[in-house]
Amino acid sequence: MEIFSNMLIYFVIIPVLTLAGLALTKNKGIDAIRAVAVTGATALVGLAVYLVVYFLHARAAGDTSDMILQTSVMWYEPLNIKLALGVDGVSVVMILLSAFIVFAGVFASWKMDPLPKQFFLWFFLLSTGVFGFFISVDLFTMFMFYEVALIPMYLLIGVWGSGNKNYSAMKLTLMLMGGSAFLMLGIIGIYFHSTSTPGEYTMNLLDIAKNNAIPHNWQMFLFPMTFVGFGVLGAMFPFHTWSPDGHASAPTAVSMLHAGVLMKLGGYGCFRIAIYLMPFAAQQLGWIFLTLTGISIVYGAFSACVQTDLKYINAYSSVSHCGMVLFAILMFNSTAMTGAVLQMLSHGLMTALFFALIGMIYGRTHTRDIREMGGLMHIMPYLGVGYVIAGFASLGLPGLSGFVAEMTIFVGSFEHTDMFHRVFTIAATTSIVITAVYILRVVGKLLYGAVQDEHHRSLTDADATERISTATLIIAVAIIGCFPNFFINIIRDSFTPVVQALTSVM
Amino acid sequence: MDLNLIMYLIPSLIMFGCGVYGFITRKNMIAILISLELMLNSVDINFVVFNRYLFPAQQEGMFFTLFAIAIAAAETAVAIAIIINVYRAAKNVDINQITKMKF
Amino acid sequence: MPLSSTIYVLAIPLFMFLFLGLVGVKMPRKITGVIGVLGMAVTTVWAYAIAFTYFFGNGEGQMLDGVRQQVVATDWTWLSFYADKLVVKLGVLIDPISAMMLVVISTVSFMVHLYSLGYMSDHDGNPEKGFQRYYADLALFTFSMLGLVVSTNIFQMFIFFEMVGVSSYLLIGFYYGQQPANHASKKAFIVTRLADLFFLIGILILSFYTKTFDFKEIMGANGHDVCNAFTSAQGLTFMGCSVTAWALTFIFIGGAGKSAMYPLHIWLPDAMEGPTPVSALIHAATMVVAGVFLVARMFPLYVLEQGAMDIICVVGAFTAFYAAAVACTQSDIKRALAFSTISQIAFMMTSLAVSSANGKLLGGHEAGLGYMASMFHLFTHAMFKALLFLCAGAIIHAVHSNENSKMHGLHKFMPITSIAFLIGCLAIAGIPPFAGFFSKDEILVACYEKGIGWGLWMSMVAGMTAFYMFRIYYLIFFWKKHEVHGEHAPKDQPWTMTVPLIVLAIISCVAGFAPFGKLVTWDGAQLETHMNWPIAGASVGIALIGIGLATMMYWKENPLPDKLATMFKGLWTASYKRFYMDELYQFITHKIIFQSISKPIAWFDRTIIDGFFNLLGNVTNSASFGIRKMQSGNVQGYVSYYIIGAVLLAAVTGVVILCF
Amino acid sequence: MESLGNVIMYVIIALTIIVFSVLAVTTKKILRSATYLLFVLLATAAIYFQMDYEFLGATQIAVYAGGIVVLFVFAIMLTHKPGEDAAPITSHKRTLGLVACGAGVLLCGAAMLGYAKFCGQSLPSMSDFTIDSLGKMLLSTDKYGYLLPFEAVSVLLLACIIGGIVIARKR
Repeated sequence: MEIFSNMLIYFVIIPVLTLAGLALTKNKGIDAIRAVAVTGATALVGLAVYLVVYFLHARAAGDTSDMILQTSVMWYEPLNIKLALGVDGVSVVMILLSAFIVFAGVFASWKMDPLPKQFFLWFFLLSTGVFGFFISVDLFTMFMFYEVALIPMYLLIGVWGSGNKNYSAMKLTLMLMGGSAFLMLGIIGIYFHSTSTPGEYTMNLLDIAKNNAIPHNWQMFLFPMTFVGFGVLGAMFPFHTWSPDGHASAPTAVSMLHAGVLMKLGGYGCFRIAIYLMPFAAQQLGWIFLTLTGISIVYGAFSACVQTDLKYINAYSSVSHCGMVLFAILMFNSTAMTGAVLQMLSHGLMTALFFALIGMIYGRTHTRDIREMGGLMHIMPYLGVGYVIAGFASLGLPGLSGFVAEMTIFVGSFEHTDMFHRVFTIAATTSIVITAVYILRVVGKLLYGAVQDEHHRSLTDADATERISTATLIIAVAIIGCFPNFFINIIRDSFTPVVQALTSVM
Repeated sequence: MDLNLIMYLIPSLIMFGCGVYGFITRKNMIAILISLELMLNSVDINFVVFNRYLFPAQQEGMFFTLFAIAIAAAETAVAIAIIINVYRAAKNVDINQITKMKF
Repeated sequence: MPLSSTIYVLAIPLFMFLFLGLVGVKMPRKITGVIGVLGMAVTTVWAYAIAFTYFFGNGEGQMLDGVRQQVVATDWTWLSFYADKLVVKLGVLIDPISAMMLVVISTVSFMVHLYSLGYMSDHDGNPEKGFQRYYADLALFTFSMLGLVVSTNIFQMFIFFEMVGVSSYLLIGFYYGQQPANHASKKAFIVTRLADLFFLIGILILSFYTKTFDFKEIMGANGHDVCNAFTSAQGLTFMGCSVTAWALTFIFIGGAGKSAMYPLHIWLPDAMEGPTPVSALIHAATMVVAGVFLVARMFPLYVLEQGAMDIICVVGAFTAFYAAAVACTQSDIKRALAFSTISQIAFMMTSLAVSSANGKLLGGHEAGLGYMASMFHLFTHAMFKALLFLCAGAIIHAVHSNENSKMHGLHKFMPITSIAFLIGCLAIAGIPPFAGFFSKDEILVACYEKGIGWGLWMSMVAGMTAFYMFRIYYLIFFWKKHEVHGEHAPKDQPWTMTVPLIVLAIISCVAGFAPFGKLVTWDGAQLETHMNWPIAGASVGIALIGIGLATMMYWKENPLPDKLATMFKGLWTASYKRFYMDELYQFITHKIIFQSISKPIAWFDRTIIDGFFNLLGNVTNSASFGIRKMQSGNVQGYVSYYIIGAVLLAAVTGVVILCF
Repeated sequence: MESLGNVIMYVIIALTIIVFSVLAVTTKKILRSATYLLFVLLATAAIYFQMDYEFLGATQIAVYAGGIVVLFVFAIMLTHKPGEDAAPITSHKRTLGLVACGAGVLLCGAAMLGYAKFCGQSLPSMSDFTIDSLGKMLLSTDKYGYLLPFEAVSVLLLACIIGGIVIARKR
C-alpha cells in the first residue's frame, strides 16, 4: 500500500496500535497499562521530532512545495473523498506540540483511578483524532478526525471528572457539537463550490485553494460558518463558556490535552480552512471577528481577575490567550500569523503545565479554591516554583515562550497598514498588564504568605513521574522562549500561500 | 338525475369520518374494531366505485376489494381472538384499563 | 581585553543564576554564597577591564577625530519578525554610558554580594533559609541589568526591562511568607508592568515608522544622524500630536515606571520590604536608573521632539519636589531613603530634559551639559545611595527595626556605620568635595541654562535634600540616648558588611573628581566643563542652610519638630501619608478595576452569556419533555395526531398547489 | 339519465350508510353498535350490486355481514354483560376525535367537490364481466391474473385459523 510508505500515517497508526495494546492488557494490570501508554507516547514524541528534522532537511534540500509528504488515496469514489495527507511548517510544529503534551499527559495521569485502562483508551482515541486532524489536507478526513477528537471528551470528563462533571461534559460536548454543525454546513458548501467545472468536486483543500472557485457571495455565507465552527473550539467570545466549566471538571490530563491541543484545532482550522479557502470573505468580514477576538482577549483577562477557583482562572486565561491566536490570524500578515502559531505552541505547553500543576496541587489539598490555600511554596517548593514559571510564561517573561509569541503577534499586528487594526492591537496589548495582575494575584495567594491550612503542612512535594511531566513542559517552554528563530523559520514560509491569497483579493 | 361518482364517494367519506371518530373516542376494544371495519369498508367502496366509473374495462379495483374483504375477515378473526384472550387475563376490554404490558 | 569579550560579563552572572538556582539548592548555604561572591568578583574585574579598554585603550574604531565611537561588540539575531527588517538582536553595544553603567552595576552588585554574606544570616552568623535562592536571584538581576545597559536595540532593552522587573519582583518578595513583602512585590511588578505596556506601545509606534529596532539604524552612529524615516514621521500627526511625540512619550512612561517618576513611583517605597542589600542594589543604584538610561540612550530622538522633552522636564521637576517633601516626614528610614532616591532620580531626568529647547541642544560650546550631568549624577548617586542603604541595612540588622523611633543615639555603638552614613549624607547634600557636589552642580548649571525658574526650583529641592538627609542622620545617630533592649547592644557589623561600607564611602569621597566631561557625553565628543562658581557657591549655601535647619531641629531631643508638626498638621499628615497617592491607587485598583470592571464582567459571563446557553439547553429540554407526553403508547392518540398531521400536510400542499 | 328506481335505491343506500355509520360510533350499547355495523355493511353490499358486481356483493354479505358481524356478536356476548353501557367518552377525546374527523371530512369533501365537475358522467356500461371470467382471472397467471395474491390470501387465512386457535386456546 502506497499510503504506508508515508510516515505521516504512522501518527494515526501509533495511537491506534496503542489502543490495541491497551485493549489487550488486563483491567488490573496497571503496570502493563502504564508501559503501553508510555511506549505509545514516547514513540509519538520520537516520530514528531523525526518529522521536524525531516521537514527541515527537506526544506534545506530545496523542497519549496506548500506541503511536503503528500499522499492521496481514494477513499470514497462517488464523492471524491480521499485520504489526503501532507504537512507544512505549521502542522509540523502543531504535531510536535501534540506529541509533547500527550507525553506529559500520560505522566500526569500516572495514578489515574478508577478504570485506568479505559481512561487511557479514550485518551489515545482523542490523540488519534488530534494527530489525524493535523496530518490531513482533505476536508472530509479533517472533519472526521475532528469529531473523533471531540467525542472522547464527553466520556473523559463525564466519567473521570470532578465537581459538576455531568453538566460540564454535556455543555462542552453540546457547544462543540453545535460548532461542528456550523462547520459541516461550511464544509459541504465549500465542497459544492470547490471547482468551476461541475461534477469534479473535491475535498482536497489544496486543490480547492488552487481552483479558487468559491463565488464571493457564497464566501460571505460560508466564511462565518467555518470561522464560527472553529471559533467555538478556539474559545472565541461569546462562544467560550464551555471552556471554564469544562476545564474545571476535566481530569488533569484531559485539561492538558484539551487546552493544550484541542483548542489549537480551532485556530489551526480557522486559518487553514476558513481564511485560506475564502480570502475574499475573510477580508470583508474579518473586522467582525477581529472585534470579537479583541473582546475575548481583554474580557477573558478581566474575568480571570476575580475567579477563586484555580482552574477557572486558568480557563479564562485560556480564553484570553486563545483569543490572541485568532486575533493574530485575522491580521492577515505572515508575522502576526507566525505569532499566532507560536502563541498556540506557547499556550499549549504553558496551559498544559498549569493544569498539570493544578492537578497535582488539587490531588494533595483536595481544594482548588485559592482562598483556602496559602503559603504552599513552603510546603511544596518544586510545584511552587513550577507554578511561578508557568505564571511567568503566561504573563510574558522574556526567555519563556509567552513573550516571544505575544511580541510577534503585537509587532506583526501593528504592521497592519489600517489604522483600525493598529488601534485594536494597542487595545489588545493591555492584556499583558491584566495578565500580570491575575497571575500575581494567584501566585501571591496560593504560594506566598503564611500557610493557611495547618493540615497542608504534612503534604509532600512532587514525586518522580510528576517531575518528569512538569520538567518536560518547562524545558519545552524555555526552549521556545530562548530560541524562537528556530521555530519561526519552520513556520513562517507556510503562510506565504495564505497571505498571497489574501492580498490577491484586496 | 345522474348518479355520478361523487354521489357514491360522499357516503363513503362520511363513513370513513365516522370510523375515525369512533376509533379515536371509543374505549371499548370491540367498538374500536367496529370503527376500523367502517373505515375499511369505506375504502372498499371507493375502490369499487372508482373502478366502475373510471376504468369499466378493467377489474383491479374489484379484485382489490375482494382481497381486502378476505384480509379484513382474517384480521378481525385474529383481533377478536386477542381481545377474548385479553379479556380472559384482565376481565376487561377497556383500553384505558389494560396497561399491564405498557412500558 | 577585547571588547567582544563583554559577552562574558553577561554570561558569568547568567551562569551563576542557573548554577545556584539548579545545583546550588543542594549545596551547603555558605558555599553557595561564597561561589556567588567569587563569580561576581570575576564579573566586576572583567567589567572594569572592559571599561578601561573602552575609555583609555585605542582599539580599532574606538576613537575617530577625537570622538569616542559606539562599538557593537556582538550582535546575534534572536528573533526575526520579518525576514529582512524588524529583527530583534541580542547584542552588546559599548559606548560611554554603557561602559559607565557596567562599572556602576558591577561595583554595587559586588559590594552587595559581599555585604549579603553577613546581612543574610542570623545572630550566630549562619545563612538564612533561601540563601541560595537569594544569590541566584541577585545573579539574575545583575545579568538582566547588564544586558539592559549594553542593548543594541530598543527591543533588547524592552526584554531586559522585563527581566529586571521580574528579578526585582523575586527579590522584593524574598520573604514571601510575609504578607507585606508579598503585596509589595506584586505591586512593584504590576506598576512597572503597566509602564512597560506604554514602553511596548511606544516601541510599536516607533518601529512601525522607522522599520527597525536598532539604535544605530535609528539614530546613526553616535546619535548624529537620525534616520529619515523618523524625521519624516514627525510630520504625521495623531490626535493633534506628531506620532513620534506619542512614541517617545510612551517610551518615557516606560522608563518612568522603572525610575519611579510621579505618579508611577508608588511601588518604590513599598519595595523596601525586600532585604536591605536588595534595596541598595536594585531600588537605589541600578534598576531605578534604567528609565534615566533609556531616555539617555534615545537622547538624540528626544532632542528632536521638544514636546516629549517638556513632559519629561515637568514630570521630573515635580517628582523631585514631591519626593523630597514626602521624605521630610517619613519615620521609616528605608522609606525616607526611598523617597530620597525618587527625588534624586528625578534630578537626573530633569537634567536630561533641560538640555534642549526648540529641538536644539542648549549651551553653546557646552551643548549636552545636562546629559553629561545626568550621567554623572547617576554614577555618583549610585555609589552614595548604595552606601546609605547598606548603612541602613547595618543599622536595621543591629536593632531589628526600620523605625527611627527604635534607633536614636546609635553613634556611640556603631561609629564606623555612623561615619559612613555621614559621608553619604554629605555627598547627597552636595557639600564639596564629596561626589554629589560636582554632579549636582552640573545639573543646576544645566537647569539655569534652560531658565531661571527651573534653576531656582531645583535649587530649592537640593536644599530640601540636605535637610531631610540630615534629619534622618540625626534621628538615627543622635537625638537622645539609645535605650538598649534585650541582651545585645547594637554594634558594628562583621567585616563582610563593613568592608563594602568603607569602599563605597571612599568612592563617594573621590568620585566627584572623575573627568566625566571627557569620558561620557551624548555624542562621544569631549566636553570641557568649567566650575560655575556663583551657582556652585549658592547651592552649597542652600545645602548648608538645610543642614543647619536639620541640626537645629533634630540634633538634640527637643519639642520643636512636634510643635511644627502640630502647627502644620494637615500638611504634615499629608506628607506623612505621601499625599494619599497609595490610597488613590488602592481606590483605582480595588474599587474601579476589581469591583467595577472585573466583577461585572465575571457576572456578565456567568449570568448573561452562560445563561443564554443554559437557556438554550433548558428550552430544548423542556420542549422535549413537552413532546414526550405525546408519545404515550395510546394508539388513539397516535391516530388523531396522524390524521391531523395528514390533513395539515394535505391542506398545505393544496394551498401551495392552488397558489402557484 | 338514470332510472328513478336506481335513484331511489341510491338515496336509501346513502341514507342508511350515513345514519347507521354515525349511530354505530355514537351508541352506548356495544351490541347495538354491532347491529348498526351490520346495516352499514349490507348497504355497502347494495352499492356493489348497483355497480353490477354481483359476486362482490355476495361476498360482502357472506363474509362481512354473515361472518365478521357474527364474530363480533360472539365476542361481545363473551366479554360483556347484557345491557351494559359503554363508559362515557371524555370531552378531551371527543374534541380530538371531532377535530380529526371533521377536519379530514371537510378537507376531503372540499377537494372532492372541487373536482365534482370532472365526474359528471353517469355509470358507464361494462363489457361482459361474468363469474366465469372472474374465476379464470383469479386462477390465471397471465396479465390480469391473480393467482399469486389468491394463494397468498389463502395462506394468510390458514395462518389466521391457526393463529386464532393458538391465541384463544385455553392454557
